[in-house]
Amino acid sequence: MIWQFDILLLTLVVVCGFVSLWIKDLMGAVIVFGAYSFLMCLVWTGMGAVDVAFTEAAVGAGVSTIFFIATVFHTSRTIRYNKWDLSTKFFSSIICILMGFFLMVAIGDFPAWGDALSPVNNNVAKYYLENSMEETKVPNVVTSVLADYRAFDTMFETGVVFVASLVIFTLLLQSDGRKKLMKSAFQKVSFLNVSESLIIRKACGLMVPFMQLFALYVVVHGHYSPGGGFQGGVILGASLILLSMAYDIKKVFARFHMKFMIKSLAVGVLIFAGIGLICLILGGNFLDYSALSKLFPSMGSIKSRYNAMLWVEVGVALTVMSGMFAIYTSLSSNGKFEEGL
Amino acid sequence: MADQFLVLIVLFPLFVGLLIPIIAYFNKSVVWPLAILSLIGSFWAVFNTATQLLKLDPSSSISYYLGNWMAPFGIEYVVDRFNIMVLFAIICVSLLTTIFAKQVIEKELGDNAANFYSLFLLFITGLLGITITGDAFNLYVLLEIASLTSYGLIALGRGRALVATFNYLIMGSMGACFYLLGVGYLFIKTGTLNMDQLYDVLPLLFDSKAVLVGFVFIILGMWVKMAFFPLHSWLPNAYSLAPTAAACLMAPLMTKVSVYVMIRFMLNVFSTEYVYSVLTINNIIVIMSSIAIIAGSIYALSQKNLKKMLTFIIVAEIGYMVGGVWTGHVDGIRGAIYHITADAFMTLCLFMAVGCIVYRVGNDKLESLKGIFKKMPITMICFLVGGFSVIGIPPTCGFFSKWYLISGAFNSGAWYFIIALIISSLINAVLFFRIIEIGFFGAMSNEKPDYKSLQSIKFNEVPINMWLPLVIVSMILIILGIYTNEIMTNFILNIVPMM
Amino acid sequence: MVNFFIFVGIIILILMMVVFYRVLKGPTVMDRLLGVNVIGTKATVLLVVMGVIFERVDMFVDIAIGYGLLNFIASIGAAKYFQHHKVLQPRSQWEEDLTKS
Amino acid sequence: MFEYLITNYNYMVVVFLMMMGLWAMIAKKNLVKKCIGLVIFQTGIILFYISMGAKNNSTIPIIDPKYGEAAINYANPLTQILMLTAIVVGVATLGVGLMLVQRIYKEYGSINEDRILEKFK
Repeated sequence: MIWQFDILLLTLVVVCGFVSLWIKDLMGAVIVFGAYSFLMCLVWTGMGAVDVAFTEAAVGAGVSTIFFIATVFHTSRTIRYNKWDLSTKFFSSIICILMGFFLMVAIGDFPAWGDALSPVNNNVAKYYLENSMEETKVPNVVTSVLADYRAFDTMFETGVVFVASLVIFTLLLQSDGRKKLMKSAFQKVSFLNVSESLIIRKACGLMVPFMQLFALYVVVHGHYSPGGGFQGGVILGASLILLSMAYDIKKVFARFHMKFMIKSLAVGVLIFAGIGLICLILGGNFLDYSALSKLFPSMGSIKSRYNAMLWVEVGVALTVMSGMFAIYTSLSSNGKFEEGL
Repeated sequence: MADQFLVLIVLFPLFVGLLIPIIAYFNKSVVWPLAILSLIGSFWAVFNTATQLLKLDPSSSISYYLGNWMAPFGIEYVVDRFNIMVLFAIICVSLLTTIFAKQVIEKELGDNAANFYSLFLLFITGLLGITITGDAFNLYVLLEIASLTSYGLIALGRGRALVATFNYLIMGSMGACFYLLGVGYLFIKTGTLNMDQLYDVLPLLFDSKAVLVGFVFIILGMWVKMAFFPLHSWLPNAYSLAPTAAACLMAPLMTKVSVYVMIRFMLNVFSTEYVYSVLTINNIIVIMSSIAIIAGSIYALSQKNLKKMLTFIIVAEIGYMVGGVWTGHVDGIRGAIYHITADAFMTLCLFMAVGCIVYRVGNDKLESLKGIFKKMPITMICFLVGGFSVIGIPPTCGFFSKWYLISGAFNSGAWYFIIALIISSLINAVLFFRIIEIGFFGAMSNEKPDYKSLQSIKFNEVPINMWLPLVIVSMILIILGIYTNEIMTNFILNIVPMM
Repeated sequence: MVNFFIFVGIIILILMMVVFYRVLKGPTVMDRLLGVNVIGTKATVLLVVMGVIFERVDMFVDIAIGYGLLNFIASIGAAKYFQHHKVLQPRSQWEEDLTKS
Repeated sequence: MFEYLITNYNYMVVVFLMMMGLWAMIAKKNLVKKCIGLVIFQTGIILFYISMGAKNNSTIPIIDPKYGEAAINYANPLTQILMLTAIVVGVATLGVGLMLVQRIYKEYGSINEDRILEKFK
């Protein structure tokens, strides 16, 4: 961690957040908020949290800003002038100041920032750092804890993405749109006849394969470098988002249809949970990957953990990819799945 | 197999919930039976866990290590005599609701039915997980699963449901974030997330300010989630506008599970010593809950809409439980714990009955209930059993929980809480007798009864899979009441440490 | 050597602050958008510089590539927004609102 | 004083961010602004967790023989994992919130809380 960067960046972050709440033009606010997540990514890299930074880079820069822009696109951009509502402002400032006071009081009680001897850095985390290499043979401790020691959390985290996409898809899709969507399954759409600018089309067309290749690298190389299923999945989803911005949603659906998307959403989580279930059937506890060595005796229990983690990451990536794309298509086309942003 | 039951409780609804979107593309008619099968499987697992648990020593618990990593390093599932009761309540309520809900879902949701079932099962998974987990962060993730699904379920409702859902989303995320922040304050002082280990480590840190702030924020987060009185604003609209099936599931369970989490943290993470001796805020919170009870009852009295009235009764009931726990007397805590189970079934009974009425009558305004006793006798008798239980009339379980709560308040000298309980019971009596008056005698007070129109009303009961669960729930209410003593000695006595 | 790179990083951060002024002040949205893009490019460089300071460049390059691949998606989204709406300045609209109410 | 500022600066920023987010969630009338407030609030908590896992003179938590096996040389992985989960949950909640904003606009023609409430009357 580098304290000089940290102080400068955090000051910028606070200013940026404040301004994005302050300005009256929603589009501007959303774009400033994009800068907020860029800076947050740098803050986390500065503190050595590379996986979190990668996730923030993928989510903040790639996806959540686009969600905001899509919402502003389909609603209104202007903020209506409100009368100065004294009681609400007074009430909420009292609450905020009270909360701030409470939190500030407790700060004096914390171990200093960056103290290597604090309880957080010693109790459980120390065990992971010292034993993960022996028990799983995965150098990236974040991946091994994410996909093995606390795999149950990660399974439900993937479940959250599934639930969110299902909720958004169900609620935005109108009943007439639903019938049209089912009819249009896998029909042939010409990729030549599009209205978008040539530059965007060509540039995005060139970018997309490289992005997908890079995403696959991130997924499978998560054991040795920052990254893993979630980050790779978001980048894969972002490549599809890019494609559907360069052409339109219908043309992407010709290759990757809605039906398929909903299925792959569920299949991703099912791969994860299914591996856990196989372990249970083979006589271990749920998600105890070492039980898989009964199925493949040539792998020891450590090797089977290593491999099972890889497959789990693939499942996560599948769900996250289709989840991000499903959320984008629903939000950007307001549930019509035709033109998009 | 015998030692895997704990995880199977969660796995059945999880897998079926994930499979339903795929299966629905091939055959929509198997979705409902599948959902019921998965819940029966889960019920079977809960039942087996309970039989295992009852063979053991009363104060012991069963642990399950996910991924076979020992407790502070992996995630632990724990079942003891406290949460086995809550698990039973959750699984019974969700099973009965699912059986009940078939026609209602088809009528209200049409095309969205399959996705609705998927969200429904994942919501149940979240609640079961919250109840059973022994890890503070795992609880947050499951809380978010339950919240996200409930946003989706409520937003599928009619009319202003969208705006209600948005308010719920803002408040709910705030509550979950407060919880996460509180856990962070404990984590920075202890370095562990496992509840058992926190219980062992925290007594050394009782004078630390960070632990105090952590405790306050965890309790505050749970108060937002359970709609404790000043923070209740999201609940009435959200639950009264949700689809009937979703309301039947959510109203009994979501708030009660939050109360469970609060009590869990008070008893099994922070000790009773910390909550009642080191902190001296008992009286303030009991006064707050007295206000909550009275305010909830008065709001309920002013409603003209049956569902809205019931939602305000829920707000008052939350006051019972919070106040009972914070009286700091053993009887009060026991009463509150017993009331979690009892209230889940009471609320279920009332909401199901209202669901039946809406299914036949078409709306839930009080005026349209004229002559309802003749038209739907079974539904209305069950509704009355639920109502009597809320009022607290002896053979039903509501009486016994109220009795324990009053005894706890009496022993700790909280007379205002007793007054609030009595006032609330009286108001509830007024509420339900008003419904009896309208439904049985068929007229508002100053209107002459129109006998001819009453004669023409025909017997028109709901289908059997709707009234049968309702009858079962009202039987459960009476059975719980009769066996109160057994439940107390077998389950609740051992969880609350003597003070 | 580490101190040198920290110095480089701080210079980049100060350059970012200069651009940041335009993001915060920017009379039109286009100014903000361009500013955010420039911050994005600077951030990519800063990520690599941090990698050098941590002596783990091989790990940080991954993040930098991911960042570079993704940070123009928002710009394209905003560009498509303006292609449809063709208004850079909503001020006139909400001033109208102001006078009406 | 300077020393105290450096050792606690992150936690102070956390408090500021959370106050800002809470203010936006309660006091702002525009629904999109409320969503922005929600994300700022969540980022505050994420910053809190990551800050508590930072270590002086440590490298990223990817084991490399060059830095030895002692835990003191690597940053804390546990807080990072918890926050990975929290970020995902945050994005999911944000998506659902924005979906609701779009639906509300479609039904009521406004994303201002006051104006929506006026339409109910």
